[in-house]
Amino acid sequence: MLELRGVNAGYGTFQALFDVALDVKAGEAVGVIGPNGAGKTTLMRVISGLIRPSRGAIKMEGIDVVATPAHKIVSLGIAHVPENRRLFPQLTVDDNLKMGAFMKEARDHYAERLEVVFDLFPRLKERRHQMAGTMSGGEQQMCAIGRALMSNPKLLLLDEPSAGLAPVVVQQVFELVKRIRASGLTVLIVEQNVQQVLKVVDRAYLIEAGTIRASGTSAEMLASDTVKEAYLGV
Amino acid sequence: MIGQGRLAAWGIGLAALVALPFVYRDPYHLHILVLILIWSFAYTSWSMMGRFGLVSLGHGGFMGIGAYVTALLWNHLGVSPWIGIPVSMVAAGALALIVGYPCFRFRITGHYFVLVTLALSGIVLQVITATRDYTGGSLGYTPNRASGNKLLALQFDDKTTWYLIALGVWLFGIVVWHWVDRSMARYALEAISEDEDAAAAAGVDVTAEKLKITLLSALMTALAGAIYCQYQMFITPDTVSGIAVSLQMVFAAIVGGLFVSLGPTFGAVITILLAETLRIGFGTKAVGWDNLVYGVLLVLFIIFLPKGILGSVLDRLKPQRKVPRAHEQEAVPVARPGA
Amino acid sequence: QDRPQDKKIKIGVVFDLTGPLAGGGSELNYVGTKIILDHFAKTGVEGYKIEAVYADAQSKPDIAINESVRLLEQEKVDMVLGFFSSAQCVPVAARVEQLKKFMWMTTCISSAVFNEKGYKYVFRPQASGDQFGMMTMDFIAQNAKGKFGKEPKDLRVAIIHEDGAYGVDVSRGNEVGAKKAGFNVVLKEGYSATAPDLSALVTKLKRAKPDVIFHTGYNPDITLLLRQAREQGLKFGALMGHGAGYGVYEKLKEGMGADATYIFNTDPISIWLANQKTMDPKLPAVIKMVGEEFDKIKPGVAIRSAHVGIGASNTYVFMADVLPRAIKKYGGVDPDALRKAALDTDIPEGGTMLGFGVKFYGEGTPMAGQNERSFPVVIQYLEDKSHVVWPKSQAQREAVLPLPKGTTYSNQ
Amino acid sequence: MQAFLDIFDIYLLEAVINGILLGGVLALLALGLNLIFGVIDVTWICYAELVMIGMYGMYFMVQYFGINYFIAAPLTILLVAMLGAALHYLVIAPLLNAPPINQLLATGGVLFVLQSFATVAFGIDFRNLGIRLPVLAFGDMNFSYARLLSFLAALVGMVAVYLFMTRTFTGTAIRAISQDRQIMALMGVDTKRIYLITSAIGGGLAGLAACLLVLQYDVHPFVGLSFGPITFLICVLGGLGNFIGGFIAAFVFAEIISLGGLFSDLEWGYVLAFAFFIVMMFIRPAGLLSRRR
Amino acid sequence: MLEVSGLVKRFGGFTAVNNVSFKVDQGEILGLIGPNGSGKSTIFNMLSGTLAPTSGSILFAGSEIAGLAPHRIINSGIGRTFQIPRPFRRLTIFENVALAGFYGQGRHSRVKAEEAAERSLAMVGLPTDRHASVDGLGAAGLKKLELAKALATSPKLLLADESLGGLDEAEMGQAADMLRNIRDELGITIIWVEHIMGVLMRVVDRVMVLDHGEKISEGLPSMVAGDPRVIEVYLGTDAETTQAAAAEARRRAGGA
Ligand SMILES: Nc1ncnc2c1ncn2[C@@H]1O[C@H](COP(=O)(O)OP(=O)(O)OP(=O)(O)O)[C@@H](O)[C@H]1O
Ligand SMILES: Nc1ncnc2c1ncn2[C@@H]1O[C@H](COP(=O)(O)OP(=O)(O)OP(=O)(O)O)[C@@H](O)[C@H]1O
Ligand SMILES: [Mg+2]
Ligand SMILES: [Mg+2]
Repeated sequence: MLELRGVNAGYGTFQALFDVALDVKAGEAVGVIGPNGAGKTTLMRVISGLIRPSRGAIKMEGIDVVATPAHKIVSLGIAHVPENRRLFPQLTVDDNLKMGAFMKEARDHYAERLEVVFDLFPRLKERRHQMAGTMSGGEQQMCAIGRALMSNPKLLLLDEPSAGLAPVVVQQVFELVKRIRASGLTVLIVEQNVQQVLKVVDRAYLIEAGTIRASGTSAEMLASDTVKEAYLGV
Repeated sequence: MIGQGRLAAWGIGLAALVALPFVYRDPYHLHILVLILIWSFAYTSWSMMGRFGLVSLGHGGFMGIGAYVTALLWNHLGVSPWIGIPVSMVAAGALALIVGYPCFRFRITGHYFVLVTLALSGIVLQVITATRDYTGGSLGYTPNRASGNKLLALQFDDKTTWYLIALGVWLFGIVVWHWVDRSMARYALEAISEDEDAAAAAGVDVTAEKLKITLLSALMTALAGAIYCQYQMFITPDTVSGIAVSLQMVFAAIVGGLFVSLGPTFGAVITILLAETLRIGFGTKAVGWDNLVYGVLLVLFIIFLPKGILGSVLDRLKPQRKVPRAHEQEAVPVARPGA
Repeated sequence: QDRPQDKKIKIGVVFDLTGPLAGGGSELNYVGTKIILDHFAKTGVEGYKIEAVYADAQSKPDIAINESVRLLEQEKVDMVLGFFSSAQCVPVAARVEQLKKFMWMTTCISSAVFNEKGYKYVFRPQASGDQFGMMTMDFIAQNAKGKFGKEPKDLRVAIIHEDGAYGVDVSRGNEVGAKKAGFNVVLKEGYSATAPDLSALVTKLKRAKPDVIFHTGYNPDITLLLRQAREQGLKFGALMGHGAGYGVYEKLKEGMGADATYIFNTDPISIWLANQKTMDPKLPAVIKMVGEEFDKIKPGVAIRSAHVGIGASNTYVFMADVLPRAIKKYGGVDPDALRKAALDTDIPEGGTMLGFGVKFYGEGTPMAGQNERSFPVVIQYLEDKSHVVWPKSQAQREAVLPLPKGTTYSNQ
Repeated sequence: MQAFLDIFDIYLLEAVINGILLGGVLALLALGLNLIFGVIDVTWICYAELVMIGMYGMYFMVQYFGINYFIAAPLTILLVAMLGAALHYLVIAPLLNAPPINQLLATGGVLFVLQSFATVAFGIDFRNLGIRLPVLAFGDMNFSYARLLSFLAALVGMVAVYLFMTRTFTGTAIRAISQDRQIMALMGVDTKRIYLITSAIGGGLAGLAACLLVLQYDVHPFVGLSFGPITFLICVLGGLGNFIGGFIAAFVFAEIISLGGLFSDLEWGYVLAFAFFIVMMFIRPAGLLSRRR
Repeated sequence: MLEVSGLVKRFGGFTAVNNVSFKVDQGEILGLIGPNGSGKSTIFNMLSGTLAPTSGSILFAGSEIAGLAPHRIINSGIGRTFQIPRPFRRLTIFENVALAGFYGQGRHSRVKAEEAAERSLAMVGLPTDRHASVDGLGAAGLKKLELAKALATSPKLLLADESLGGLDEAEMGQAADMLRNIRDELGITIIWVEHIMGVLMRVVDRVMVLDHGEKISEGLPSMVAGDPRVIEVYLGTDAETTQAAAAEARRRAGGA
């Protein structure tokens, strides 16, 4: 479904990704792990078009993502839940969700999608008129994921969805990831919470200093010495 | 720390400035120089707080108070400007505190602060106009010519004297700028301008620090107004108070560069010379074109040299340093006015 | 350093060509002045070439000061001439006097310019503002009984004015005149000419129910006031304007249409209306020339504003009378020669294009530098023409007073 | 005492109603600015100058080319809308990442440019449309149609903009854009387009204001100065981006100016209005309609 | 040293903190946990003066500080970090901390401030170089800077809000050790908000649990970790690992 080849990207003169190659197949859940500043977020941004690769190819279901204008990438079926949620703090929950359904294809199904999201997160329904910025971290994370789901995506990019959340909520988030992928959605997830994430994904990539250092199934990764020593600090 | 070289450069520059009127006596050019120095001082005073994100459009008000209070005291009560100027500064300072305290206490920042201060200078302008029986209204006001002691009246016919006075006042402004720049208060104010809560959590008394710099800035601006009045011997509400004057200060300070000590001075030089040359250049042949060009140049300066002319030039000279942009910060703060 | 063969006088001319005052009449003054200066530049005066340097004061006093200083000190002009706004004349005159340079004001009618200042080098052939104010009051006083059928003490008058030097001065004259005539002053108020809304003032006028409104203003405040007056249904018996904005009939007509008819205006007489019989025989030709030149510059203007003539006539007096005398009798164009020549001026009543004479108050008098023989006239706009109705000596027709029944503002 | 009671006459009522009508004018002016300044958080200090250009547009179309007022009006709105879009494209877009004060200054430069452009192109004369609408009279009180028209236009405009902003996707995007521009693309929003749309609407509203103002005021290059600052204060007093608040604030302001002017010199009305603004900022910083904390 | 009673905070109609009372003893590390939105940060905000309580009393070192201006509270000996780091980007790392040292200690001495800055930076393991820019810091570095700023104010009580969020596991371990060192070496009392139970339980002496703004449990880590209500609203299936961590911590403490 998603295919990255030889992707280089960075900020100004600073290069954050070096020749990254990565595949996500339809229906899969794939994790990306790695230490702070490794370039995980940059990877997500490159896929969703927030920053443009300086070199390399990105294809979504055969369509060239690099050639697609940033705001059209959502229409390809890619939804990105950014790091730190990035809600519109002074819009209500409702309006944030509405923004998620901005693109033409999604507007027609706005009401249905809202149902789906409220089913998934009843808390959002309770707080639908609250300003998103005044909600607690967990509530905001729900809202951010809900917003992404509003566009009825095929591929969901999650950047550290569990950061700063209470343990039960973290479990819920991972439960959710499971449910989301059970519903046929493909998921690419960046996490610091390695133990947990490896429980929900099929495969994972280890990224360090902007390059893919290792990849494999969850079991392989858990067993891998590279992962243990470079990342788990064990 | 000022290095040896910088110190020497300052010394030579200053000596040259002091010597200037004794070798170069063209009165019109001296007149323009005096104006540049007085306005430079006013702009520097503004930038004192402007550089910390406290964008005030109320300084027209402070300047107006400095000028009018001094002149009114002299004309109506015969109080010498030597006393009148401090009194006018105190008046401007008091006004700054009266408006500033609630502003800072209730966390009025950003656009809100800009507009509250804009209203303030609007008020000063309208009050001067409305009390026309005393202030001459929009007609303007002339301090009475001294019949006796010129020094006591702070009135001099000699341009050189005025040049030296203006130079001294300007230098005083630059020294104060440096003094603030090197003080701990600068850290506090920089911190406040970025994040008031975090600054308070570091122990900074946000309200007090902001008040102090506002007070200082207002006092100096009032002084600039009074000096301007004494030099021109004529003031109107529009030239020393009101929104237009405030905007003029903001313009010049930013065009020159807010974050370097000579930036506002540079701004004054550029804007005044530009306006003069354009006006004289176009003359009466192409009426209105001077302001057209002036406006276009301002827009271009701000778009292409956002740190001000001097600021940008100095930046080029210095080694590159990564400039953080607010929007790159990951956290999106919830900006609730007064929350 | 001037060698004798290229003797010349350099004149700095300052008017407002941009900003609010430009449209208020300053630009028209400039046009009139320039026509005369260009005229003399062709021939020169007594062997002196005439060179004029023009500057735009942009309707701002500080720019007027700057430009005057620049002209005198940088361009080295021998004198400055012109100036429309009293707010500029007050500070500039002080500067010029301080520099001991010569200044000839064509307009700037506020008496504040001279009052007790004891200037030596500053002269103004123009009538002063309080004279304007007293003139209109006098006119109404003489007609109160006849036209309004009221005793002066029963006549309700309102005095409103823009609060610049000009309006304040005229209104002061109004007040003195009203007191003298014994009128009942029901409202006196100033306002800023740039006020965006005057409906509160109109309401106050409605409450005061004046028979006659004495108004001094520029533009657009006049049209704004009168439009809001119409919209709010203000009624009165007569409207007395005092120069400036009221002198530009084109604008009144554009803003008010037919309602501009019957308005009175006090100004120096328009040079095209002045009684040519008493004038110097050379003048009618000059008046004609100014008219032709003006039509070239501004084609298609129905009533040539008095402002043009003010600039032209007052400049002409200097060029044709003062300057030749300075050169011949006092040997040059330095400030002292010009000053002595100016003090010698003695043009009898009716001797200028504006119908008045010229003789300056001498040193030691409170209004030193002011022309003691100048006076304005009251005109009325009728059928798109202006007609002098006062003083009797200049009157061309009987005034229509009060406003006829059925007109918009009529209180009949 | 009697003098005091004399104040409460029909003229006071007239002043009150005139205040309401002036409020209509101010509300109309504030409407577009509230969209630009209040919602997308972009400072157009030259907003009133756009209105001025629109007034000239009306003047020339109606007086010079003899176009019917009702045909000229939509053309003017279109013209100023395009001007707004151009302003965004040329001046604001390069400064979107700069501190807001730079936007203020750059548009301040544009203010100079527009003023002197008008001086150069149209001259310094005061121009008047010469359309004299009838007057509505109730006994001793009179009201102008021109002002009633502004009032209605402001009301209709306010409701329309409010509905647009809250009910449509584009409206929601406009409200979102100032809060986090970077991630708008993730929502499938083309930020450039939203900015252009908003600027055009803001400009169009300025054009609408111009069409109605030109019925009441002479146009000259400096006409913007009489309205600019007060319009900004109204937006803030009503609460930035709060259209209903802005509408009400315009009336509050207008009443203060109108009544203040009735009791004393006109300037005191403004002094009062400004002072009221400052005090309200302390009491209710988030706008008149905000709930107390 | 800290005694909070009946603390309430309402935002409009919503009660974020409802009648919470607790005590903290000198030299203790108190863990403050609870679901998202349960009011932990809000309590911190009230303790540090960033928000004024709607009602209730906060006695710190014997004097009432509820509702005081934040700088007065900081000066009286409370330091805090923010959940999301809030560095001053226009200042260098050193200046960030020196600022806190200057104003935070209430004595306003530049020399003392710079000493404090060096000490604090060394303590958290950041460079004491005076020209290093904040921009060079990653997520972990920013958390450390938060801590250094708080330490430079010479607090007696430190409020640490989610010092671990966004750190990888190795860094979390270091951070936890650091907090313990701060208490052990400087004798600073700490209240610590954290969601990563495995780390928190190893360090704290006592835990307080909030839910919907109310205190639902308080006590020793092992006890709280076994509280069914806490498990229900907060720990979920993490309860076992949490209990294990708590038990392990107790064993180590007992052994020491
Ligand atoms: N906006 C930016 N401008 C410049 N450099 C950046 C920017 N964002 C990230 N970087 C740099 O790019 C590199 C990779 O950052 P990225 O955010 O992708 O890391 P990450 O793996 O997501 O880390 P974390 O786990 O902390 O979120 C880092 O060195 C970071 O400093
Ligand atoms: N300024 C505010 N206005 C309205 N509600 C607020 C405000 N600040 C916080 N809240 C609400 O108060 C509740 C408590 O928030 P708080 O930030 O204290 O939670 P927390 O326990 O720190 O959560 P987390 O673990 O996610 O950081 C939340 O529901 C939040 O929405
Ligand atoms: Mg990341
Ligand atoms: Mg929190």
